[in-house]
Amino acid sequence: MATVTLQDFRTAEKAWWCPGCGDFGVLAALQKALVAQGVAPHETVIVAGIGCSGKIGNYVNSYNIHVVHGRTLPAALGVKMANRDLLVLAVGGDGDGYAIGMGHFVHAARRNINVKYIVMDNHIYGLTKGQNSPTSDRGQATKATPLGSVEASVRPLTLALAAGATFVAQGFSSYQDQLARLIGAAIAHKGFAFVNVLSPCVTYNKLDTYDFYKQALHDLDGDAAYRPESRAAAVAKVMEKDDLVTGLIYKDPESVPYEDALPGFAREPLAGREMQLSPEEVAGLLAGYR
Amino acid sequence: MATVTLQDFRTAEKAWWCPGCGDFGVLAALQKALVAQGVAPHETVIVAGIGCSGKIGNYVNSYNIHVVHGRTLPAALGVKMANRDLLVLAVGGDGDGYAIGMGHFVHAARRNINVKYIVMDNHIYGLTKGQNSPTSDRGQATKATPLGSVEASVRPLTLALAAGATFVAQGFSSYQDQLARLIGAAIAHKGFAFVNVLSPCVTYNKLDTYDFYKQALHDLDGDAAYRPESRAAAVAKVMEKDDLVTGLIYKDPESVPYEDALPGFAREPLAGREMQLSPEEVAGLLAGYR
Amino acid sequence: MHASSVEWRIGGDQGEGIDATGDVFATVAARLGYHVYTSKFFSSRIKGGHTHYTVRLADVPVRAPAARVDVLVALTQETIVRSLPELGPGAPIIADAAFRSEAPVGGGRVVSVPLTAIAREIGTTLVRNMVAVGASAAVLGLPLSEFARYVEEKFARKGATTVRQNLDALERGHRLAMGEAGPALPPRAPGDRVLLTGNDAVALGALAAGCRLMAAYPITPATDIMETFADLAPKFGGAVCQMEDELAAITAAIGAGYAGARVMTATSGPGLSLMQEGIGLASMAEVPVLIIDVQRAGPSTGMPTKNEQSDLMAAIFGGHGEGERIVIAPATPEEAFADAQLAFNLAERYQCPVILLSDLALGVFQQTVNPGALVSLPADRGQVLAAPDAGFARHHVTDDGISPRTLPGTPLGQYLATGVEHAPSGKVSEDPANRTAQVSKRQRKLLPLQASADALRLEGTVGADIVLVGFGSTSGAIAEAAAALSESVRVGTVQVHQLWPLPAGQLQKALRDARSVLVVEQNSTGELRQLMRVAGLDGQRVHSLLHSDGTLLRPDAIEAAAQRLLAREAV
Amino acid sequence: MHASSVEWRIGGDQGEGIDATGDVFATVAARLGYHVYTSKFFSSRIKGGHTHYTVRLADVPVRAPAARVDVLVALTQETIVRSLPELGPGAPIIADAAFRSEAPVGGGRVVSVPLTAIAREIGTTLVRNMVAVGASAAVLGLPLSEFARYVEEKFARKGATTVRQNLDALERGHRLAMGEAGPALPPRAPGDRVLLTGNDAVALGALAAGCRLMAAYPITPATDIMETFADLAPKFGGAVCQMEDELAAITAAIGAGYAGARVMTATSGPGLSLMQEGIGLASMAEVPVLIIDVQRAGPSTGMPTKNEQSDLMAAIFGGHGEGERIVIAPATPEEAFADAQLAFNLAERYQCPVILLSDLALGVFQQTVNPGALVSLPADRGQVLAAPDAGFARHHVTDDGISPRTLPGTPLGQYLATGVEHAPSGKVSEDPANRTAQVSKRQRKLLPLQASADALRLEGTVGADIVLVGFGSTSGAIAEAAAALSESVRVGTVQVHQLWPLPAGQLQKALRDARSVLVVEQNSTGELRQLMRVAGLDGQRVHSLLHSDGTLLRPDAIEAAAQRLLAREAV
Ligand SMILES: Cc1ncc(C[n+]2csc(CCOP(=O)(O)OP(=O)(O)O)c2C)c(N)n1
Ligand SMILES: Cc1ncc(C[n+]2csc(CCOP(=O)(O)OP(=O)(O)O)c2C)c(N)n1
Ligand code: SF4
Ligand code: SF4
Ligand SMILES: [Mg+2]
Ligand SMILES: [Mg+2]
Repeated sequence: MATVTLQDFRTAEKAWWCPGCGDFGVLAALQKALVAQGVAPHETVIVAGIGCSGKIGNYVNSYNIHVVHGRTLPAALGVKMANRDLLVLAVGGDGDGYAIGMGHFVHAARRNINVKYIVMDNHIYGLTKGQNSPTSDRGQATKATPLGSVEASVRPLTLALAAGATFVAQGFSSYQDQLARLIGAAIAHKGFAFVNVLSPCVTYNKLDTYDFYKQALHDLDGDAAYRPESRAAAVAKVMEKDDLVTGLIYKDPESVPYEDALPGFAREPLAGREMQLSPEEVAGLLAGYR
Repeated sequence: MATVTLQDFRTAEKAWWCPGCGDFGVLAALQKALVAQGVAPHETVIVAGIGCSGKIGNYVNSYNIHVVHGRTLPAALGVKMANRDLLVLAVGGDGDGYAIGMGHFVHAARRNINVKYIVMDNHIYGLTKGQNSPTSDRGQATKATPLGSVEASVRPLTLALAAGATFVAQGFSSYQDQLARLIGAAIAHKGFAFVNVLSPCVTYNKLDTYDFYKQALHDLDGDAAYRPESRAAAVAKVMEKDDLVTGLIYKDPESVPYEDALPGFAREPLAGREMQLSPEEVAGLLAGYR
Repeated sequence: MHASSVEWRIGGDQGEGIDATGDVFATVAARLGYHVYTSKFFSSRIKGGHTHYTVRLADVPVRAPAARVDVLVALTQETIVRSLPELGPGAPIIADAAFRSEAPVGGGRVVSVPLTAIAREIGTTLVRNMVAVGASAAVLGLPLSEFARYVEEKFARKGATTVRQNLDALERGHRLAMGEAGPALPPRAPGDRVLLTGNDAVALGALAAGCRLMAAYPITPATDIMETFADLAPKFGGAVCQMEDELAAITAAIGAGYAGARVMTATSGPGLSLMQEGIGLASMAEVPVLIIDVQRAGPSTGMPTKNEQSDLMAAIFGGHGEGERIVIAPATPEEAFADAQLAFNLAERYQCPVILLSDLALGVFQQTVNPGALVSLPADRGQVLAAPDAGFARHHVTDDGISPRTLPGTPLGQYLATGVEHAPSGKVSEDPANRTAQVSKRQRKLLPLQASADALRLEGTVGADIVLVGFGSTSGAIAEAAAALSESVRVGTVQVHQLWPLPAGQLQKALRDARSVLVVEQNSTGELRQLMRVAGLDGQRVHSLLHSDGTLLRPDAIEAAAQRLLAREAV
Repeated sequence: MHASSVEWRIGGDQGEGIDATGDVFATVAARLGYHVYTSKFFSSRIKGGHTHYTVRLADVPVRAPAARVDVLVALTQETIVRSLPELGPGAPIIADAAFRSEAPVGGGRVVSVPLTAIAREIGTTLVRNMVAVGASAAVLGLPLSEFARYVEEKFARKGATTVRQNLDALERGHRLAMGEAGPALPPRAPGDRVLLTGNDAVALGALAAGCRLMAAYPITPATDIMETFADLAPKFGGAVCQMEDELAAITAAIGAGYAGARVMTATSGPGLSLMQEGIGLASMAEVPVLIIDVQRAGPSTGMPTKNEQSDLMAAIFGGHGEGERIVIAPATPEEAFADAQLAFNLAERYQCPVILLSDLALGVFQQTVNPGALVSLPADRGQVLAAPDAGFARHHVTDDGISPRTLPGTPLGQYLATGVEHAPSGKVSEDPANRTAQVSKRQRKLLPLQASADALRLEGTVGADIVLVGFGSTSGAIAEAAAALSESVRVGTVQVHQLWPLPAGQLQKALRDARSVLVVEQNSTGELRQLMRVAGLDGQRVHSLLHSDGTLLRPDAIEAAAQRLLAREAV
């Protein structure tokens, strides 16, 4: 098809996020990255979770499946296994990905299926109106923890690295160019690529604000001393910086995606093919049962 | 009560594991640790998962609850919240804890409830007869992966550290004294304490054998250069050693357990108390609804 | 209309303070002595999108929305368009001048008040809605003084300026709308009523019952229970554990129930589905635990902000295998308060999971409640042994099927609780005779519930021409429809309060005489009707009225359906 | 006995090769031309603990265990004790000499063979069981040559020594037992039968249907499906994704179904409970997906190695809200092979989840199958648009409720699939009229299934004195009981193959004439009976035979229950 433009990835619907919500920036950067990578809307599938963040699929003119809370990653695996020619993106919130979806996150990372995972991390449950999320700060008062949360926060970058992810990056909703670049690099990666995006919730989270991030974030892309090539160094760096970094944190250049590594698995899409066995093939299989 | 002895913690039932199973060693070490810590059988609750490993509760004369697959940790949290005077141990297999139970594992670690978690890690699904588990080696052929597994293995120690666990140790079923000591230290720890135990499955796992471990394991307790006091150093060490270590890996001396940190939460057990509100108390609460 | 009632509504965009304004109006109406029923229209989004808040004032208890809106405050044009079909003839529409020209307003009549302009004059657009409240008071002939008192009380902590601005807004709105004709209600003696949602009532009832622990995961429309409990429980030494998902929530609750605490979890449909495996564990291991399911429109994510009663089958039959469960459904906040307590009693007496089946309408809409009607039940903690004897067997096969239990911490009471089939001792057993004995023991436990005194709530069923049957919040609309119908026919009502075990015999008896029966449900497959069939209740004279489009079922719709049915039968 | 059949059993401890030995015996019996039905007794443990493997040989198809064991090979004393109640009078018990002295052996008679000693002489105790097989062949008068041929074929890759040792064992066992009287079966012409379990048949059927992807999590008794598929699928470009849990398994399957692949997952009760939320998503988003539930005894972990049919209600009603599902239950491996294909056709035609309800007995016990009976069904891939036009709306409201879909990758076919209620376009919608239209569209889709040609499998129902109704593996025992009963009464049978939508009209018609109806189920609450009641089928003449102690329901028990019922009715 002809070159795609931003317009090709837009839908008629107006995004319903609160004015100022960080998710607008994620949407914009995602659309830019898709255009920059030259993928076609009909060959893109977005698997979205439940949350304010999960609405993002409604605003991208691609194939979309909006699954149940917490299950974007297994659904994305299914889509990719069915049709490996598609670009498959899983997107969702921090509650979706790191609370109810935590198990899938760790396993997707180690499985290394060629799926891109973008988390819109606002450190809060937006859609259910402001309860604490796994990434909320310790001490943060929310509707469910009026006297302050007492749990240590989940550190998504550290966890992803510990789980074996082959591509780990973090962006900030306001840093559009970097974010679009990181999502583009994730798309280009051969394997599971994880981009955590700090995306402020202006309505329910008064701690993790734009201003806070602008002050606190350390940019690894701009840090000449840092090279995103060693898992050990990456873990040490994100732990040192308390996850407050942006940029490409780690990329395994040797990554072989799950669907390529699976012995015997077809190199063509399963979807759209008729693969009924012939009577002879069935008879052949039955030989093993005599 | 009088001093407890090993006998107090035994049941009439004979353990049904296959001869040579690593789980016998875990059972023995656990019983020794309980005796060494001087806890009473009726004040001990074992929450066991589903698997060969999960049978362990049947052989310890304590209160036992054998829950559904993967849910030992939330159940243990419930027991502890209901009665904080009890010693609460969660025990289960690697499939139970790191596949279906992965989300709970990460969250229990960051929540830091005063529960002890012992995983009998045989790198295989024993009870269902030999499918690969999250800790199976890449390339390992199992019944579900006849041509070899293609997924990176879960590294429980690294993950626990990344998740924020305040006590992380690894034992080996054959190293009884060390294992009993580690479990004892876990019991003494104020907060969530995680002990991964390498416990060979002699029937379905021909790779991770006693001989292999005896050769491969590096003992951190005996390593004068190692001090289990820094999370960063601990992560670096276990990554360097590919998780093939034994001993105490990390302990946070400042750990405050969840149940102590929760604002307003009672210092006495909830269980066994009558706490109905008086009509006056109800009336007082209703004042907020006028 | 059998009762003198007025329905007021304010509509606009989400995030514009519609909820807060509705609360002011409802609270003052309650203080003025009216019975109040509120309902809301809202969406799964945070800001923007249409919302409205409806307050019905009446001189008798009302538990349902009215057939018509009598006064509408419209902050957006969309409000008028959306409420058109419900507007009564000549109903005043209080709106900014801008709306005057925009047709159609249907049967309504715009009372133009420059809400925004006045608010700007006062110095903050935040008081715009308060101008509308003042105007509403004028149109409805409600004393402004009570609104003023409310503002002085509740806004005091926001500072004198805020109080003054709001008072100003009230007055100016009132002044401008004075003389506008509107429906009037007879004045009432100020009453001691509180405004409660079913969710409030459940949280309060649980606290009253001695519950100090809740393990849950947020989900609309159940989240308030958790939030209310998180607010109140720490004052009494309790806590909410916000878990990572519903699987963790139910299992944590089971752990606590096993250890002897009164514990609950609350969720809505998707969470109930996730809890099915855990609930089965509680059935098998005989652990008391309370699950609140505040139903919303399904299946799947469905319509999270819309009412439905479609989890009935899943609550009863949703688990694999055949585990014992008790399911009760309150219809009002008073019942919700009592049922939270009853549920703990049932769970501990029968050592099994109890599902308290609420619904969005009951759960999140405020209603007036007479505090005297919030009854405290004595606690039944079930059979717990403090000093078990040597022969203690946890699942001892008793005549009534109930086996005394020990709590962890009790000397010599150690046993294994398990989801695997077990011998009386608790040890795993696959022996066929034992299996039969344990299955029938567990089933036998619940037999007495067939005779529960409050399984059904009957009204006028004897010799009725028609009996209306329903459960949960629908019962309010049914009662009102029955009252209206009773002017022309003999009408009875049955609220099925204990849905499972379904009291088949009692139901059979209650419906025996009825010439026709109409089962009224807010779902699309007639789940209660199906249950009644399982219990052997059916036949030609039983009919269904189903409603599942996401709107609330109104009394007039039930009345009309009953009239149609009666007319058909008369032929 | 209506059919000439013999039941052989070998029992011992788990881990002693009982399974492998049973397989040898069953395979050779099949090669000899007999119809074979096997069944196993085993526990949730790996080594140790009693197990036995039973092989029934017959000259007509048999689908159930016999009333009596005719020949028992006992490797442990426990084997004799446990099998006592089933031993036929004078039945030979082939056992090591050690057992001779130990009483009681009930009606049996010990044929003492020094199994262990001979094996030791041969040089390896591994061939002990083969000595017993040789002895069994002698007792039953089966030609040893066929056993020898089997050993030569299957053990060849283990080397010549192994082959020789096993042949030796066979011969020596045979020699020692020659002359011992035993039940004899008429010789048969060697047949071309294969030995299949239902699990094998499902895996093969899925492959035959073009399914190349399975996402699953191991669980007894469904794991074999996954293992078989993992073995075979890669040969055809397919794969198994072993997921981290059942939540992941169902959602991965939904993702693949959405993307256009034929995909399945397989589980047992606990996994079905965990999948309920996901299944609801497939209903709402109209995604084709196949879930195999191989039932085991519940609730909760229950008895994982014991048969039961107790997930019927959960399969149909287990999800919150009201999502469309199709549930079919095969009774034999042949049906399982066909149903795996049918299930994909139904899922893709009706765009909804299909649950193939199997059970442990069908799933894991081998039976002989005529390869010619493994029928290939033409694939129905449903309505898929390769070139959608500009007005494409995924959930277009059509007359038959089926809306053509596009697959990702199709230009201009982009749409949003969601578990939220949606407009025809797929976009989220809360509009009441749209809600009603979409709900009724989805419900309407399945109406034609009321008339499915193979929803019921009827035999002799017209003018029957008694009709036996059942589903799944129980149908085999029912058929045999019916054959026995038919000697004295007119007996009909109904196998409910399509459990949901329940073909109420067809069932009504099939049962119309019956003087009495006996619904036979392996569960404790009569789930099929309850379903029949929901469908309006009940009344005095319908009775239940329930069996849920973990053992297999045998034909003689059904026959006896039917006789009792007939006797009672005759009064
Ligand atoms: C099984 C289930 N549990 C709970 C919910 C309710 N729920 C909807 S969104 C959400 C969390 C939202 O937080 P997050 O994922 O961080 O997304 P955000 O809204 O912040 O973008 C929850 C708990 C649900 N839909 N399904
Ligand atoms: C929900 C659910 N899914 C699957 C199973 C089946 N199952 C039983 S044990 C087990 C895994 C056993 O592996 P592991 O936890 O490592 O324990 P092990 O037997 O190796 O000690 C599985 C998958 C189950 N019981 N419940
Ligand atoms: S509530 Fe927060 S996350 Fe949700 S749309 Fe508003 S700002 Fe964004
Ligand atoms: S199968 Fe493995 S894990 Fe299970 S009891 Fe045997 S040796 Fe132990
Ligand atoms: Mg969030
Ligand atoms: Mg294991």
